[in-house]
Amino acid sequence: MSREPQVGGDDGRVQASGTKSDGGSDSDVESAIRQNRPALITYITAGDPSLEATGEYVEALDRGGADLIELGLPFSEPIAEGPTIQAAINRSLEAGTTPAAFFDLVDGLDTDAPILVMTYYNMILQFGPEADVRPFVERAADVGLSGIIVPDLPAEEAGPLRAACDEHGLDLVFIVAPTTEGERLDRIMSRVTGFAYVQARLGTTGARADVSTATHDGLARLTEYDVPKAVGFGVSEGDHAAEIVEAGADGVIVGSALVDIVADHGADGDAPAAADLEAKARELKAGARRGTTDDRAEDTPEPEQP
Amino acid sequence: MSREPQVGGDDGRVQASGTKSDGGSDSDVESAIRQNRPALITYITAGDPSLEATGEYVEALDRGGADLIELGLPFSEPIAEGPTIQAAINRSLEAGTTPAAFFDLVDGLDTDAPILVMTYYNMILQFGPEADVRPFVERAADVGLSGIIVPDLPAEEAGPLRAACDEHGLDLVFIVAPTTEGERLDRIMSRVTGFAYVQARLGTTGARADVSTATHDGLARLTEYDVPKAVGFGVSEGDHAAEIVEAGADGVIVGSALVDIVADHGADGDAPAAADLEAKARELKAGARRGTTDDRAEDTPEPEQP
Amino acid sequence: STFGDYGGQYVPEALMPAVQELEDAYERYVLENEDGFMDEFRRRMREFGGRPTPLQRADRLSDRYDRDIYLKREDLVHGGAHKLNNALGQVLLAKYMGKERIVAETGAGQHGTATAMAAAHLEMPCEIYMGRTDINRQRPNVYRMRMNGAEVNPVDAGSGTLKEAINETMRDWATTVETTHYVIGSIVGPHPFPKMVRDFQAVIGQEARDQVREATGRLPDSVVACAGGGSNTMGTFHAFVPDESVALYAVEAGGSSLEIDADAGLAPNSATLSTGTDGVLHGAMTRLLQSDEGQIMESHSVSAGLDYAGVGPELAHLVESGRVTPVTVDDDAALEAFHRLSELEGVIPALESSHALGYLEHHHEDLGDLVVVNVSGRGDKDLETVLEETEKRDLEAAPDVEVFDG
Amino acid sequence: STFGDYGGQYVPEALMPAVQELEDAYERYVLENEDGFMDEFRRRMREFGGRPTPLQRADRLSDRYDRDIYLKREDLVHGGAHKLNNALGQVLLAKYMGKERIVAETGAGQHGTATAMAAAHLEMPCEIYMGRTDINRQRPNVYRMRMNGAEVNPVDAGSGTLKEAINETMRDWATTVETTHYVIGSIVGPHPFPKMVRDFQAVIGQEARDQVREATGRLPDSVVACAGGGSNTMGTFHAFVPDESVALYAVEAGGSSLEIDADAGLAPNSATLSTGTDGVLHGAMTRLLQSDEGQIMESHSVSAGLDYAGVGPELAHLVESGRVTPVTVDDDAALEAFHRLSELEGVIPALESSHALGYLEHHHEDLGDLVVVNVSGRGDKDLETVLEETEKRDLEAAPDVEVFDG
Repeated sequence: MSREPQVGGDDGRVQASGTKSDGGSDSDVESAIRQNRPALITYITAGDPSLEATGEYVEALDRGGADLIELGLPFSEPIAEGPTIQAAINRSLEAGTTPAAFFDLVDGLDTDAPILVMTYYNMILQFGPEADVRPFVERAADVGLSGIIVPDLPAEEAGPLRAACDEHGLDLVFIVAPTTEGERLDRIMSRVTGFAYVQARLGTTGARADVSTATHDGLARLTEYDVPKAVGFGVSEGDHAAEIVEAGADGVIVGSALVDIVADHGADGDAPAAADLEAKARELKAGARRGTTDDRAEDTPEPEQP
Repeated sequence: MSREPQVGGDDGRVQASGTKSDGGSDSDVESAIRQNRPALITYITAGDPSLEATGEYVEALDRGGADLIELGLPFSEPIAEGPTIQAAINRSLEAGTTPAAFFDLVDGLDTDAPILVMTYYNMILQFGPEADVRPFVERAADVGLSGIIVPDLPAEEAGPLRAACDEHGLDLVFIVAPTTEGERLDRIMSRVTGFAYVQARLGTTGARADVSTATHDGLARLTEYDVPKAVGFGVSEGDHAAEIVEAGADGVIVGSALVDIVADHGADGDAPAAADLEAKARELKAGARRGTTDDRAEDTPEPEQP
Repeated sequence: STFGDYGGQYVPEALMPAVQELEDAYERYVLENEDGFMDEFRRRMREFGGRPTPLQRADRLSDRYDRDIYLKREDLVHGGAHKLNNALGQVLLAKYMGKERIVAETGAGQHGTATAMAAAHLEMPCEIYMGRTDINRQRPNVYRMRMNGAEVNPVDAGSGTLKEAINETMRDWATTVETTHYVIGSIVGPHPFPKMVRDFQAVIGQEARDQVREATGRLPDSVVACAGGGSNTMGTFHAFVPDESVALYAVEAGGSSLEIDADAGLAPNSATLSTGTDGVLHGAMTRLLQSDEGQIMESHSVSAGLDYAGVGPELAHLVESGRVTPVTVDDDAALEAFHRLSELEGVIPALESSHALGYLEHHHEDLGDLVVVNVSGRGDKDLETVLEETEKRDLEAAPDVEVFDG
Repeated sequence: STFGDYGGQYVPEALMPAVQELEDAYERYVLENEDGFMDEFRRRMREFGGRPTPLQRADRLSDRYDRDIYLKREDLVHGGAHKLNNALGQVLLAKYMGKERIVAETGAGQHGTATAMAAAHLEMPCEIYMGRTDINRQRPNVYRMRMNGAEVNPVDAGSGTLKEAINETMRDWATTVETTHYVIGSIVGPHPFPKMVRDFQAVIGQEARDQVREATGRLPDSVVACAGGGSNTMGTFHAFVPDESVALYAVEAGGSSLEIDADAGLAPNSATLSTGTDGVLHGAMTRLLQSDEGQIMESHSVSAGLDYAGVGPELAHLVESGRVTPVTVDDDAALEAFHRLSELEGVIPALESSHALGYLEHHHEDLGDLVVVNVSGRGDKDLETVLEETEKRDLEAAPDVEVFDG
């Protein structure tokens, strides 16, 4: 995958340097969200069940309508993940996934959707010979990754990584939790680039049957910030996506529901989960769009739901 | 068994009130030792394997030449006994031996040798309705017992029992241990009646292969006391008896070696150990006599042994 | 050498010189602090044993019973029980006496482990007699004694429990008395043991009396301690005996019933003070569980440490004179109390001590406004027993512990 | 919030407000004694926990090594280890903060039992996460936690040991952070945990420093403590850090080898300070046992309590700055030391503490004339492990324990 901006995918989405509403220059990531609003952001764990399969799965999600793709680089101590993604990470580690092979995979991918890497801070620190974030960021930029998400790196500790990302033109996405408030919220929103990852509820990642009303409250207090907001943690169905977009999100993040599909198909055959992932992406994207429609109808009498 | 003194048994031994060398009146027990010197004192546990068998065994020992017979009245905590007599006591308790039945047995016995009861102090205390030694002593006198030996009653605590024995004309035998010295030795020797039970070595009862040189030392320091001395703890063969008598004892006490015979024959048949007990008593009595001969030959050249 | 009619020296003649030698040593070293014996003993109990132990207000029990409950925390002594107070004292005394070896009996293993620790600390060869049955049900304590370098001699006689172990230790002592000291484990045995063990244990009550006055400004209305042989009991009570306003409760093991089965030679309890009769056992005149004929009963309690058919002669005397009130708590109530203290106060008490706490539960209204309870030891040693016994009974206070793989 | 380059707050965003709330509470209650928090903490550690613990001269070790050896007896703290110092402090702090529930991780079970005791004592609902493997090999500690009323939640992930239990506890905390406090078990985790836990544990060194001066009139030449996560280590060292004449030795578990098997993801040791590299784990930048790629290793030690791939950031800093010397003692030497102290001094040490004692055996000549060793806990919990591991090795210091029926 090259870092050259591409314009026009097969579904007409726009990637790469677009134009911000305030006239500034958006990043690949931010553009992908703004221009495909409501955006679908998909997560799978790289190397589950193998890096070869991951390549196929990324392309399937891309075809299915994912506007951004997060790839998990597995770390042995995934403290922010629920059981589904923990299990995927373990499968990936058992398959021998390494950061070097991960980067090689990404380097060979050709997707419309920009790709972000999601990993824990220690993986970033250890890529070079010393504990230093720069070699990782440099390599990430080289292979065409557009951004980084680090579940165990709060804004307060992100100085070195923020600087390295800025130097290499990568977005650094921060998470906004239901407990994030006041000065800290301001600080995070002033440092985030790409999008704000809005955590729908407390706890770890994982598909859940309903979407919290906390989502609405969470988004309401973010309206004053200009950066795109995407909501994750617990989204598994098109209707969830619709609800979230209806609540004001610019994008919907789906992870565990996709990892479940990968897990269900196991390691038999040649990327056996690809078709199902593509279909799920389509369902979710459609759901998100439905939410937009509802959202725009916000001020009109509530329409009948099908 | 009646308490009436008897003169002249079938082996010519003399029982009961004899005449002391100082002209005083000896007890049954003391007479039996003095007049049959070197005396054989035998112990078995009453009720092992049954009181009926004990009756037969007592008579067998009497026939075999025992000059005094100690009968053990079993107590559940025989702290002064070694494994052999502990086991006999357990067999007796399991057979249901009670003090009342023990006294009934003794009451029916007819032996030339006076009989003593050997038991622990708590058995003596509990015979009556209150904790009191007198009912036991009274009943012991009634059934014709000649004396009492209490392994866990030192002279210092023996006041009440000494008084009760004196009242009922029973001897109270004390034990003299290798550790008994000085004032305590004087006190014990002044309070003992019947004979002094000289413990050949430290420890508990039990047959041993050799007889301690401590026996000689133990007897040497007792020569100044007039009361008869009998040596026990570890005597199992005629040669032991000879050695002990040679060392100056007036009598030899044999227990564990006899209890072993009872145990070997078990409870099968009608007092199956009787013949062996009688034979063993004969061997021991002969050994003791041999010691006397040797003793008397002390100043003459050592004779050839057969 | 007696407490009223109780006590004395009913031992085989071979032991009398040793008992008298000990009496002399007790008077010189313990009572008169000759050669600074008591100073060294107290220093070692401080530095090695962890004294003083705290007197802790039990906030949640105090709420529950609507009065001030204080716990004397003997569970915090090195080894996990008050037993070291005595074991260290006697092993040190044996050293002062020039003895070369010690022997001791043990039932549940608490006295044996305390003695083994003290012997290791003072570099004294040590052999512990323990019934075969007890060895097999108290393996961790056997391990601990062996780790401390003590020999553990199994006793196969009888039911293979404490009584038989005492008998066997006395036999050893009778054989080796010239070089050996017998470290008896409670306020039992011939004089001077009951007085000497009490004096070593009296630190419990001396500390508690000072501590309760410092904490509350006054003496307690009641002092409660469990009683088997009675060493923690007399240790706790001794300082309070002259305080006539302080009621003293000795809580015995009621077991499963207070009735005796004399034919079987079994007492399904260890309630010697409450139900026993006078007699002589293990060297002293005292109260005993015995048959009419004088045979000693097999006692029983869910707490192996209380499971003894005798009791210290001094306690027998204080009960006879009315100064100490004997009461009983049965197995069920003791188990409930074990769980209750564990859950409410974060202190897992020994099953022995749980009897004292069980009395508190059922009779706190009789105990006045300020109560001191002695927690004589910790319950870690009792976990397996408590789990087994709790399961048999379906007790409401008990937690479910089934978090293991099926 | 850092110690040189180590420390920090590397936690999920959801936890940041809680971490900052805790930071605020730490500053007010712990550092400034607001509402008398520290007074209450110290009082409860005295009355409930049994502090102060003694500093004991080890006479036989002193003879053996021809220098003065003093043992700081943290094995006498309620629960059997220094762990309560921290657990009680944090549970009390959670109460002051108005939290309604606590969670904690545990490996060998010592921190879990300490937390469960503290939670029972302070009437605070408590859940403990424990790896499935650890649950099955540490049953007595599971029982103790259940007896104290704590829930024990098995963690099936990974190898089912401490690392996974920490991960799972962090997940719980991230879900329930508004009402729940996470009682972390060592000087690890995000700021303020490393400082706060150290402050709660610093009483060890504060007491020891006063006690050694009182006993000998001077400061020791060396202070030796074992190091896993490092809470007993920093607790012991903290008061001595400014005393430049006092050498500080952190003894890590050398396990069976100091070589790492990176392919298998296994370090057959827990020698983080000695062999680890810088990285971020469980909320802090510190030294770690990790692969070149940054994956955390499965560590190993015969002592489950030292078996952790990280270490407190403050220790990492003190090692980097040269103030603390990291050394290692392997499984065999630790087992030998366990038996040695048990037999020579009558103190059965925790296997953790046995590492510190093992260092003394092999390097006492480097330690000067006056040495303080922290005995961080008692070894009762380790008996089964020690017996098994000893049997495998045929160690000369080990006693034969085969006194049971065949």
